[in-house]
Amino acid sequence: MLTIHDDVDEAVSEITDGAIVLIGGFGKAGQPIELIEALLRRGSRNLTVVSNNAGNGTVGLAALIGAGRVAKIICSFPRQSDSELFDAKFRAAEIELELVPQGNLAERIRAAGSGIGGFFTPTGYGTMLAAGKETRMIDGRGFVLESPIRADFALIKALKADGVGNLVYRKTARNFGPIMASAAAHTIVQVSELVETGGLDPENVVTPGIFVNSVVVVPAQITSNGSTEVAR
Amino acid sequence: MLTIHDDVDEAVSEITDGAIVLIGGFGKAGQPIELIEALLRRGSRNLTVVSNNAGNGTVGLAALIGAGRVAKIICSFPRQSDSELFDAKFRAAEIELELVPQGNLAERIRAAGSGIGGFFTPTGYGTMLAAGKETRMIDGRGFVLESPIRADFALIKALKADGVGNLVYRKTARNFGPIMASAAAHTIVQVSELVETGGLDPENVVTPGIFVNSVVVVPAQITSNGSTEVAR
Amino acid sequence: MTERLTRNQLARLVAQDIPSGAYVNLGIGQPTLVSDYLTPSQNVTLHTENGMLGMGPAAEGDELDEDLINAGKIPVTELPGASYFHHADSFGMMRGGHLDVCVLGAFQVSVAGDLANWHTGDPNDIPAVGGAMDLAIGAKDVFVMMNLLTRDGRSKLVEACTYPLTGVGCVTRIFTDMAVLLVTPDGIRVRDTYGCTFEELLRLVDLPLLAPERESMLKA
Amino acid sequence: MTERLTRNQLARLVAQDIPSGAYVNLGIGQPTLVSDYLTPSQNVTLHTENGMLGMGPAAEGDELDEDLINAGKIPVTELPGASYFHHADSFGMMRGGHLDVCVLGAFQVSVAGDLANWHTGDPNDIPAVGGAMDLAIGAKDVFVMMNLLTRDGRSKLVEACTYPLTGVGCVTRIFTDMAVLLVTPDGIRVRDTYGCTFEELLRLVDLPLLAPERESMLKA
Repeated sequence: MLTIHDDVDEAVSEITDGAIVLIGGFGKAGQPIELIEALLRRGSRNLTVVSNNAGNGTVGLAALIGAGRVAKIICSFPRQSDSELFDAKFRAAEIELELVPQGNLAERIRAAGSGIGGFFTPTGYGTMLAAGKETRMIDGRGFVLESPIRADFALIKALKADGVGNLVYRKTARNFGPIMASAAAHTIVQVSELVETGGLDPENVVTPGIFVNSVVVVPAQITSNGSTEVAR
Repeated sequence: MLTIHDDVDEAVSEITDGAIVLIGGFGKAGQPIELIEALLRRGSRNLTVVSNNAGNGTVGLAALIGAGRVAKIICSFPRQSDSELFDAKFRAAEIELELVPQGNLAERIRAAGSGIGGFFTPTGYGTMLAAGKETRMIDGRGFVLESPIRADFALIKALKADGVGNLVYRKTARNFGPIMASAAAHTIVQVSELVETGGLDPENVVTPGIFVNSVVVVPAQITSNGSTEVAR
Repeated sequence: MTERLTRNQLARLVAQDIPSGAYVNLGIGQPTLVSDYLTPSQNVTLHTENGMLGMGPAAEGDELDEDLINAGKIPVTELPGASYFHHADSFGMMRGGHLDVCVLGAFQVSVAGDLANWHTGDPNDIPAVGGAMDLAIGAKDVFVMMNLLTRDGRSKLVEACTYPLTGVGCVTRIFTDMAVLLVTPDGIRVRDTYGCTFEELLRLVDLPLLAPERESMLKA
Repeated sequence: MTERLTRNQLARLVAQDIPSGAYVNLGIGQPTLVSDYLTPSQNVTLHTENGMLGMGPAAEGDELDEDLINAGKIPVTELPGASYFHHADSFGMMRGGHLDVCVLGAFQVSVAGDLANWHTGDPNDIPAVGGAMDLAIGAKDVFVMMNLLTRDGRSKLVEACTYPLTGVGCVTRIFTDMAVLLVTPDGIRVRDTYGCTFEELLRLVDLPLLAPERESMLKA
């Protein structure tokens, strides 16, 4: 059953200390900044966060990490030009890092959402990121056994939702949204626009509403150059 | 590189004896009848066919089976009210049947398309369809190891293609099309309409052209009741 | 004493047990009757394995469309809020535990909740499994709808299935013409009986069953 | 005798080796230069790991859109025939072997085609792998673009990588400022040299290399 929330703080109000939280986005594209900052205001601690990156600048995921709320992060690419808040926590050994090749990260999330107990992937075979993992030769090629990443919550960003939680995304901001929506017990989505049920073409729905528990509207603004920017 | 063929016979002209062929469709919806009948005319023998069903009535896949061209079929639901051509071959032991639960069939095809070497599925655990397969308890639940199904060719049906082979489908005729397109060395698609490149919204493309090798137009006719029917 | 349930009364009883807002798969055959008894206020969304959520009633007249069918290959309709997806996504949705309820027919159900509904085991039968095994292990609740007894009077609720299994320990609730039964960690508990007493039911099935926790009521 | 290649000459040389109609991923950093030298008649389609085929040139001015970026998080544009898809599908596309070519930078490549390009192994470095390991094992052809020598003159083509591996036996062709090298079942074959002779190259890398099958030519 879908709940449509009035504001982002209400949307994240069930996230408790110690929760495992999937956070969408690739860099800033698709990162649900307002939901993450609501989670920061809520004050939940000791979180395990699964996200491709470890935050940019001082907003969103970077701010959550900077505030010491994230005990562990599972990601593929924490080091960026503007990841200084993560860098500091990592060098101080105040955050645990599980580094996962990006495709394995995506497939592990997809496996959780689709009930797969584990899968053999060629990615990472023979590297230090497969150290200690079960391996197997299949048709003469090396594979590594990887396990699903299930979560308590997912925080993602989409372009539009309808009244039953069907979602469409925008360009490369789609990235991890659809698979994360499927892999969490409770999926919370910030959208730029809520449309009436029947307002999305059933052929074009990317995430069916069955994967969505909470929707909150965070209106986007059209910037002078025609691109969208979410209102703060 | 995409080839756009003038007719269905040219489109299937590379399918040789002994080929493994994925054939789309769930019942009649999405079944590429005209491509299958072109394959029948071509005369390729000793085929292994992977398809959800084993043909309906006397057309398409049923006709191919009836003509004795299919040595083995991998499917989930061969027995239907109008599957008499398969039934006769099966009872005469003239066709080999590998029966696979439908979701495992879909996931095995998807695994082939996405480079997964094998996966643990809960479906079929403890049943005769898992006999002889590797099993494993994961978090207290039984799983069966299933392997990818790769193919030489896929024959599928879509609604529209553009000039680079991007595809959109129609309603529940989508079914196995997208995953089969990804799992074959050579994917051949019959479409109702070919549109110019740029004529499909990039947000709504279901099968990216990278998975498509050959397209042939088989125009659909609008029947009196408003549904579509493909011209014979 | 109440009467045994008709197929339609049974379907209504199943429909009443489906929670509000649930995502439900009704398989093929008899369980699809349940959709006739779902009320608009229940706000149930129907899933069909061949790639659709938001399936509407069977298509009639001008609605017939060969590209819009259900798992039984019967033409259906599309409701507002529907969505289409491919087969791997559709079965991922099942296997991933996203459906709240599925309703299946059965040849046999064991006291441990094992289900046999796809194959009689007769070597002359052409086997066909379809999505039965995926549904059996996928939904959060697996409801079975069946007559309690075979035509020759044997119980389809059994100590251990003799037909080939569809799934192990997967059934959560059993709706029959003579009783509704709950699969619990302590064993099978009778919730209601129809056309028989609890004691008569025990003799018919010849299995230890837990007594109803409340008085039997005819709800259908 | 020819000159060593500049970065742009090297990018042009890589571009010339990409087959007509290919689907190509150019990763991040130096390899993205290759796109400047692809000709329209090559009809190459660019893939970016963050969920897009049909990526166009970097966005400028009014084209800037924070929802349309490449793997290096640089704003890009969309060409006719583009498509978007989610991350599992994007990496399935790589892992499933659907890309014809990817071009990657490297710290080291071994004579067996092992690649090291993600981590120096320095314990003070924050490790970050991104999609490097997926690309290394996914594309049909993995081209490496790098200087042949480190700043202190050591060969980056090595007997065995000392840096942590990205992928095992995955590299098929190595484009450097001093030579283009082909990874073959028989060993590394020199195709062309630039600014050095084959014999000088042998001394620089101190590895057994197979001689060019034809006269060295400056193509760039």
